[in-house]
Amino acid sequence: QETVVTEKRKVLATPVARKMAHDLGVDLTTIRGTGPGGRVMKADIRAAAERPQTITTVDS
Amino acid sequence: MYDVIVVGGGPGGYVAAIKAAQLGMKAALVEKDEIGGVCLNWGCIPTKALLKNARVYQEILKGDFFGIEGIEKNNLKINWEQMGNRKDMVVKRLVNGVKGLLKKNGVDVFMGTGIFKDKETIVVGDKILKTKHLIIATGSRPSIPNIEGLYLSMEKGIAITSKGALQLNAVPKRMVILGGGVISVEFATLFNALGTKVTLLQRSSRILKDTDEELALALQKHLIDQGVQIITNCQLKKVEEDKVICQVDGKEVNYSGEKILVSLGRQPNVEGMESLGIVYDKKGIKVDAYLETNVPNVYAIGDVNGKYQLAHLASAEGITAVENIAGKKSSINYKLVPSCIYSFPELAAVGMTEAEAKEEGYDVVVSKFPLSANGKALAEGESIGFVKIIAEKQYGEILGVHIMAVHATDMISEAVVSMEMEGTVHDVAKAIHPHPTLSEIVMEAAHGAIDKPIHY
Amino acid sequence: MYDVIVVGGGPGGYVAAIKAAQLGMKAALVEKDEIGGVCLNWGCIPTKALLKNARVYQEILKGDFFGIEGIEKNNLKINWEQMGNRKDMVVKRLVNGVKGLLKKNGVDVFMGTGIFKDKETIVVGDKILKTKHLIIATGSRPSIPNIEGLYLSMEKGIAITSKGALQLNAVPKRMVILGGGVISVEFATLFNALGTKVTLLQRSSRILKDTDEELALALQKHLIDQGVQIITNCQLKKVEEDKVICQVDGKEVNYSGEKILVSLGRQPNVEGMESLGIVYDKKGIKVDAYLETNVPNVYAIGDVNGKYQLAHLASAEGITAVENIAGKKSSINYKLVPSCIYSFPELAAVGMTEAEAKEEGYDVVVSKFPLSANGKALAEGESIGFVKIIAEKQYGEILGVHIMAVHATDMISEAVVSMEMEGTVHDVAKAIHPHPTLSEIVMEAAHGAIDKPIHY
Ligand SMILES: Cc1cc2nc3c(=O)[nH]c(=O)nc-3n(C[C@H](O)[C@H](O)[C@H](O)COP(=O)(O)OP(=O)(O)OC[C@H]3O[C@@H](n4cnc5c(N)ncnc54)[C@H](O)[C@@H]3O)c2cc1C
Ligand SMILES: Cc1cc2nc3c(=O)[nH]c(=O)nc-3n(C[C@H](O)[C@H](O)[C@H](O)COP(=O)(O)OP(=O)(O)OC[C@H]3O[C@@H](n4cnc5c(N)ncnc54)[C@H](O)[C@@H]3O)c2cc1C
Repeated sequence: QETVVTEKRKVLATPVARKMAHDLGVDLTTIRGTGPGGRVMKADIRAAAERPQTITTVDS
Repeated sequence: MYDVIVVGGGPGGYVAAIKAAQLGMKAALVEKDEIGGVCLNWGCIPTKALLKNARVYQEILKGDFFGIEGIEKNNLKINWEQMGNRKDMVVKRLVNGVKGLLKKNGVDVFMGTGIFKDKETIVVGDKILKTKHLIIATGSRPSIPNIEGLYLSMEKGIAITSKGALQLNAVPKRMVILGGGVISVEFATLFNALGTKVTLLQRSSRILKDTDEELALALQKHLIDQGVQIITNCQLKKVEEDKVICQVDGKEVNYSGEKILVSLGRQPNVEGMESLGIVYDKKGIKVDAYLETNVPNVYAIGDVNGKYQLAHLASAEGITAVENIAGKKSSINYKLVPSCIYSFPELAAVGMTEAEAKEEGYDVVVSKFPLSANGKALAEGESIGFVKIIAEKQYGEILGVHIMAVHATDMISEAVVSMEMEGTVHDVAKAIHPHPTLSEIVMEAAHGAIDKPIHY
Repeated sequence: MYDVIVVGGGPGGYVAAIKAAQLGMKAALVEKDEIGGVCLNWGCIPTKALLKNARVYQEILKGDFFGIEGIEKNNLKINWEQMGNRKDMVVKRLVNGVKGLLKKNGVDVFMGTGIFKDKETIVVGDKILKTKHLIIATGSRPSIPNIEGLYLSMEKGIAITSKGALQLNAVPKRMVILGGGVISVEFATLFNALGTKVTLLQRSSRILKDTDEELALALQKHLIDQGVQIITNCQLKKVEEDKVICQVDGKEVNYSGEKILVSLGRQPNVEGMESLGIVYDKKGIKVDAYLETNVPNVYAIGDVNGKYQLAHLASAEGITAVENIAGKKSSINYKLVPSCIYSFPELAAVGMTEAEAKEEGYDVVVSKFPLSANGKALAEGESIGFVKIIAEKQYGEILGVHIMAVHATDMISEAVVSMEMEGTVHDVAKAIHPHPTLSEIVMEAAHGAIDKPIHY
């Protein structure tokens, strides 16, 4: 069995994106940023909030 | 076969060529006149070199105030030739610098007019160059409107363009400036500071129509205080040698000057591109968000695409076009392009004006802070001006920043970077700005947008 | 009963008092000397006013270069009295401004020494003031080390502190400066520019020990080129009136000056606080992240807490302490405090030096860009200096920015705001910086940290 170690990446996000994510209940860590250096911009949050919710099952 | 040929060696074109080479492309640059284009040779750089001289002259005149005695004001003389020489040396050094960079990066440079055969073929003299991608960066030239007598006056060397103003033999005693845009205001500042009696004729009700009204009016008032005659609502009718005849408030008036500076806008250099089938209009070549024209693999950057006439934008577009050629989908946020006016004091702005923000329907908060309440401004004896921040209410995101201050052009980048990162007034207020600096006014205005500034 | 009493009316204290009043607290300010503290009266502001005079003098001397003829250099005279008057007028105007702000915001001001009875009771003259919260903002004063003969020389008015240097009757012909910190370098710049023969004695191997080594050495070299004598590795032994005896490279040497400026650090004003039971050491009063001392409801801000000696930090701490009194848990990121040196050219920095970043174990990328490749710098005739960006590799997050440039102090705020928002070199490179400005060097260095700058 292989163990996958996901490196805990810090989220680069703009100040407005952070606040908007909070207001819209979007988890910043799930967003791929389109700004410089992969920074999460407010447009990314808006797009994520508009995407239909996908139900993910998590194996324990 | 080149990966990229760039036609036009201004700040759009030469930057594109260097960037292409840096990304590993085989790149050529074609220039018919001088490497560096308008910007380095007859635009941004020579004007700023001359403005610096004028600023030094103004400081010298204020020597007493700063505690320097022994200057006989009556003995002071403008050595225009030396000013010109210094300007030329600066230009030469920068142009040589760019030539060196082109060489170092391995860009092939062809001096001569690029003739557009088809989208893959550029002819320069007897050379036929082939390319996969083409970048048009041919820039702009002054528009000369069809006013009776204007061409004749130009032929006689009385009416001149900005290029002519940079090559005068002497500082004119009187000058009439046609137009109230950025270039007009900078030349009005320059010659007024050097002692010319300047009259600026402006069609609309104020100078600098693209600038936030409050700043434009503040500068207009200041220029008038400094001795510039500004005639607004002025319709040009006719030019008779050194005399400009116009209509103001229904009356015919005339103004004369040793020189008449024609600065009524610029038009794109789009001639000779018919064979490419490129779509353009009066303003310039049409491009999409990726700076590509209607013809695939042909891009247009800088003044020739008619978006703005700004050197830094031309360069940014050059980089962006090349990134797109390299397969990246790169584009420019035109809301975040700063613009500067090197008047005394300077104006600099980025983002929306107050009027624009309201028009776009934002719930807007406007905060202002004056230089007269800033310690550094007083210590420098330069306390004219203010900063104005326009933010939206919900998050405090900054929509526009407008600065009138002695070093405004160096200060605006703080606002550009903040807005690039979708920064809010909270971020700017929280950032500790050093004391004593002019930049503290930006922080104070940010405080004012949230709550209250401390020092006002 | 006050909500807050602030003792000390410098940039820490007066800002705290105004902020408290703005937040609706009943606030009092106690000041024994002059409102505005060291900063406004004998620090930041008067030095910068004088430095501006010196800069104008230097420009006047270069008049020929800028094309202004008719200045007889032999006839030029420094009118030190006028320089002093202008400085005093600037100070007075700012101090009056602060007094007006205190009044407008409803702060009760008590002039007199605040005597600390207990944490709730401050006595000023015959008034006994009661308060719920106390902010100590008593600042700092010069440290006078115990060097043989130094006190005597001070008594004779030969050795002076920075305050004395601001009150001289004339520009000294020769001056010895003890110490190589920020204040020393600014006075060396000032007097050297005004024609004084300056000798700076520095214990360690270079000036400005807290500054990035590369910048400090570049400035040191430049100061020497400008005529300042800098003696490094110099141990002070004794002062005999106007003579400083020291040991350099094992040899005894002496230097003499009409005036000896003692600028060997500053110590906190912590006397008379025994009754409060406050913990402090040689550097200052100990505070936690919220600027509270070991005694609840008693805060210490500014120079007296010994963190840094910077006016803007004192003010920021004042606001922070008041926010904490108001129940917010507010703190300062001390990594984001800019520092400035108003030499010619200026230095300004924020964040880590190259050495610090490496010490902290960061995988570091360092990018530099020189002013000599910047168009505006050449146009202004001010091309000495460079910018240095230190970023970490993974994200490109900016860790430190160090600038040597004529307007560095106005340029550093861009870096502060970027770092406040955890900006990366990608953000700064993408932000379009206006052309031609000095701030383009910051963008170029950011490009260089990612890949390559265009213009180098
Ligand atoms: C007086 C003045 C002051 C200015 N000051 C500023 C300022 O301070 N800041 C600022 O941002 N902007 C300023 N501008 C505007 C700035 O100069 C332009 O925005 C900038 O030069 C545009 O760059 P570009 O590369 O698009 O074109 P240009 O600089 O116009 O360069 C185009 C080049 O293409 C060449 N060319 C054209 N056709 C051909 C062909 N067929 N074959 C070969 N070569 C060809 C031309 O010879 C020219 O060298 C100023 C302009 C003027 C006139
Ligand atoms: C020559 C010089 C140049 C400087 N230049 C700069 C610069 O350019 N930029 C910068 O950031 N910093 C500069 N500084 C440092 C700056 O001045 C200090 O960091 C700043 O003044 C600290 O502010 P503060 O409020 O903590 O204390 P201070 O400004 O020292 O004010 C303390 C006040 O408390 C009063 N006080 C003390 N005890 C009592 C008491 N018991 N009762 C009543 N009142 C009392 C004092 O009279 C004083 O007014 C400079 C300093 C000097 C000496």
